[in-house]
Amino acid sequence: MTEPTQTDWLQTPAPASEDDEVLYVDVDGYEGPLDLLLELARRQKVDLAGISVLALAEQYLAFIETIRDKRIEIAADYLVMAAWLAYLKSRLMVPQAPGDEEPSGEMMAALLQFRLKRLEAMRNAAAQLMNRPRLGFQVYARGLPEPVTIHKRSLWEASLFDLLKAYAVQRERGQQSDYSPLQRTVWSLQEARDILQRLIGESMDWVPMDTYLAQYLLSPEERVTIRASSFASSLELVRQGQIEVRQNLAFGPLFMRRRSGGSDKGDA
Amino acid sequence: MSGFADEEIAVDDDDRALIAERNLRVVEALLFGSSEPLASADIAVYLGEGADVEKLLATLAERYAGRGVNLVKRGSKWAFRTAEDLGFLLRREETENRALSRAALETLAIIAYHQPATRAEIEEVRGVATGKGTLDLLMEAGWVRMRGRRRTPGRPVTYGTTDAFLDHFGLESLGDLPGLEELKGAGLLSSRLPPSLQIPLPFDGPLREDEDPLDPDDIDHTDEPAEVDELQGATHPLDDDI
Amino acid sequence: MSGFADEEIAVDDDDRALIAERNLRVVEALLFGSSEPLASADIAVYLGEGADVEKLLATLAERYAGRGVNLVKRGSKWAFRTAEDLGFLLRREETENRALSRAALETLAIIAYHQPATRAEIEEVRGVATGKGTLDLLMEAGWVRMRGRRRTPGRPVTYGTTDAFLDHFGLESLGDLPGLEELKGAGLLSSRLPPSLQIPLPFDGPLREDEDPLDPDDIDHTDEPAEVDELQGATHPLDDDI
Repeated sequence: MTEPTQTDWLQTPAPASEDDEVLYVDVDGYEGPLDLLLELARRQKVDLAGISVLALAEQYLAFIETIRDKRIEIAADYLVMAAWLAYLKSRLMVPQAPGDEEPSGEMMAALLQFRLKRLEAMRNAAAQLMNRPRLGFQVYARGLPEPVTIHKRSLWEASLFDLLKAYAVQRERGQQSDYSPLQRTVWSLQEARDILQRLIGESMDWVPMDTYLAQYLLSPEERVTIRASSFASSLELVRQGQIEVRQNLAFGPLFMRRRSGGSDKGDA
Repeated sequence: MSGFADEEIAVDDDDRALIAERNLRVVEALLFGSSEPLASADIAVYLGEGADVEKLLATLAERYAGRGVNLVKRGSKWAFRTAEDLGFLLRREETENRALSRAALETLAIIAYHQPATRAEIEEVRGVATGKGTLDLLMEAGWVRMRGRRRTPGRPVTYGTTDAFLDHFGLESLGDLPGLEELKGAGLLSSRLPPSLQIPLPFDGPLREDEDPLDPDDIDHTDEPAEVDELQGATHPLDDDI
Repeated sequence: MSGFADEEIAVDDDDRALIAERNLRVVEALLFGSSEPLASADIAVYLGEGADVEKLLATLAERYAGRGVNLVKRGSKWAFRTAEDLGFLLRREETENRALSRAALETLAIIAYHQPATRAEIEEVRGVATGKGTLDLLMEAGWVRMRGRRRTPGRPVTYGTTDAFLDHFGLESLGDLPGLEELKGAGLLSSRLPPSLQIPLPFDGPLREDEDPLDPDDIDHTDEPAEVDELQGATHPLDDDI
């Protein structure tokens, strides 16, 4: 009999019905079937130890029957309890046969009594607890507590590197107003071509390219881009048959002149 | 101030008395200033290392005995509270705006007297299913906490009461629960049948052998995880101290 | 209990003492539990008609004098308060490590290299206005102090670094701050800077010829005068040693 009783409730047949006159109670007012049983037991006006479990079971079953007759919806656990009580009743009325493995009716009755007593005890305990001088009702804590206030003190962190970097960055920033970055001139191919066409003009003499470009080549920064763009453009002009280009030796000066007679191709 | 006995420096009785009196004032101020009970460890940090906090607390409690305000022990913590016998005078008009339902009340009593208790055990006593809301409400009130998980199939959560429960109902420990001895004598604290030999007593100490700690994500199931956590954390070191 | 004097019933001294003691307990509990200071009229309603509330309050205040908690009168109302000398119990300092903001770091760096530096000089290098808050923060951190006032129109305050500054950044003296070439060598300064760029020799010694001492009420302009004062005091004797 060490297993909890709930499983037992499920193993029993349908309940028998019986009439009783005290059943005007509303099932909604109860905290479950055990609570209802406790209420019914109290109506026997005897100590729980002296109640007639058989009478109690009959009252309960009658109550449930009335509820069902009225077609009131009833929670399943009330029906489970009814089934268990019906079984209990049958066990109580039929003497235990030898070799019967099932719990005896007396054992089941004792179990029910125990559960009712325990529930009643807990209910009384709850009432006693609530009747104690409770905090905030009869007993008070300090009404004006003086809580500990926490002052957060910041411990600042910075490394020497951070400091030096911050300084250096600012000093450099201060100098940047005097500094103008170099604007590198880049001759586009179109630009170089226009200039070459203009400089060579109608000249039919071989003239070195650098001579044509002399005035532009004065600034050393731009020399490379001017030469490169001009040379590339000159090749295009040669392809179009506008000029002729000649070089006498490797890395020697590049001579250019107007090609006579229009669009025939010249040799490089 | 600390360890003067070890160092065998002669500290005369006057000095000792002065130090003790100063420490008493500190303990008094700390407890008087707080609305929540304080553990002796909370107090110790404000005193010299050699201070015997428990003794100071006992001395202070003695001084306040019979006064309008008493120093009371609630679980492992201490607090100043108005004297119980003045309750009828101080009772405030404002009635309980949040009366506990009968279900919540019964559930609280069952947890208090049967702890550690699982939900199935609570339901077994009440003979009816316990809504999740009822337990949540009790945990929200700060009276009930999840303790751990029972080492049985399904690993059900075990519930117990908190120090705030003791504080609210004016109990020094679970041993002060009303009618505890009678209930124990009648075998009504058993979750089993009366013939069972062992009659358990309610227990709100550290986890028992048949309890596992809560799973990390159990905490998330409650509305106030921090509190549950804190309450649990707070119980352990103190139990060791006693 | 009420009006016993009027009724001319012989009440012996023991009874009077008992009643007074009981009333004291009630007053004590009321004041303890109240969420606001109470006037004697508030208290009187809880006592018998013949009770002398002012006298009870005076008695109670006397009993609590010298304790960790005192009964104090604020205006016409009474309340328990933590004894003033134990006020430190109610304040707890927690330190929090925080990184210095860029503005603060830059200002500190300029003060370090250019000290003694006025706020206008700092702003000139930074190119932006320096908030009062930044300087306050650096002074609160204990790294910057007010040195004196420059003998120029407007007598601006000169700022310098403290020993705590040297300590924090691991410098033995300001001379350990890397100079121009070292900064370049460390890659912190570009090597393309014009030769006109110079780094001044910082100076944190006693007041220079162009500095006056601070005015007496300069100290009050800071949030924590005591600290600034202390730092200043601490610097001078060391300067003499060097």
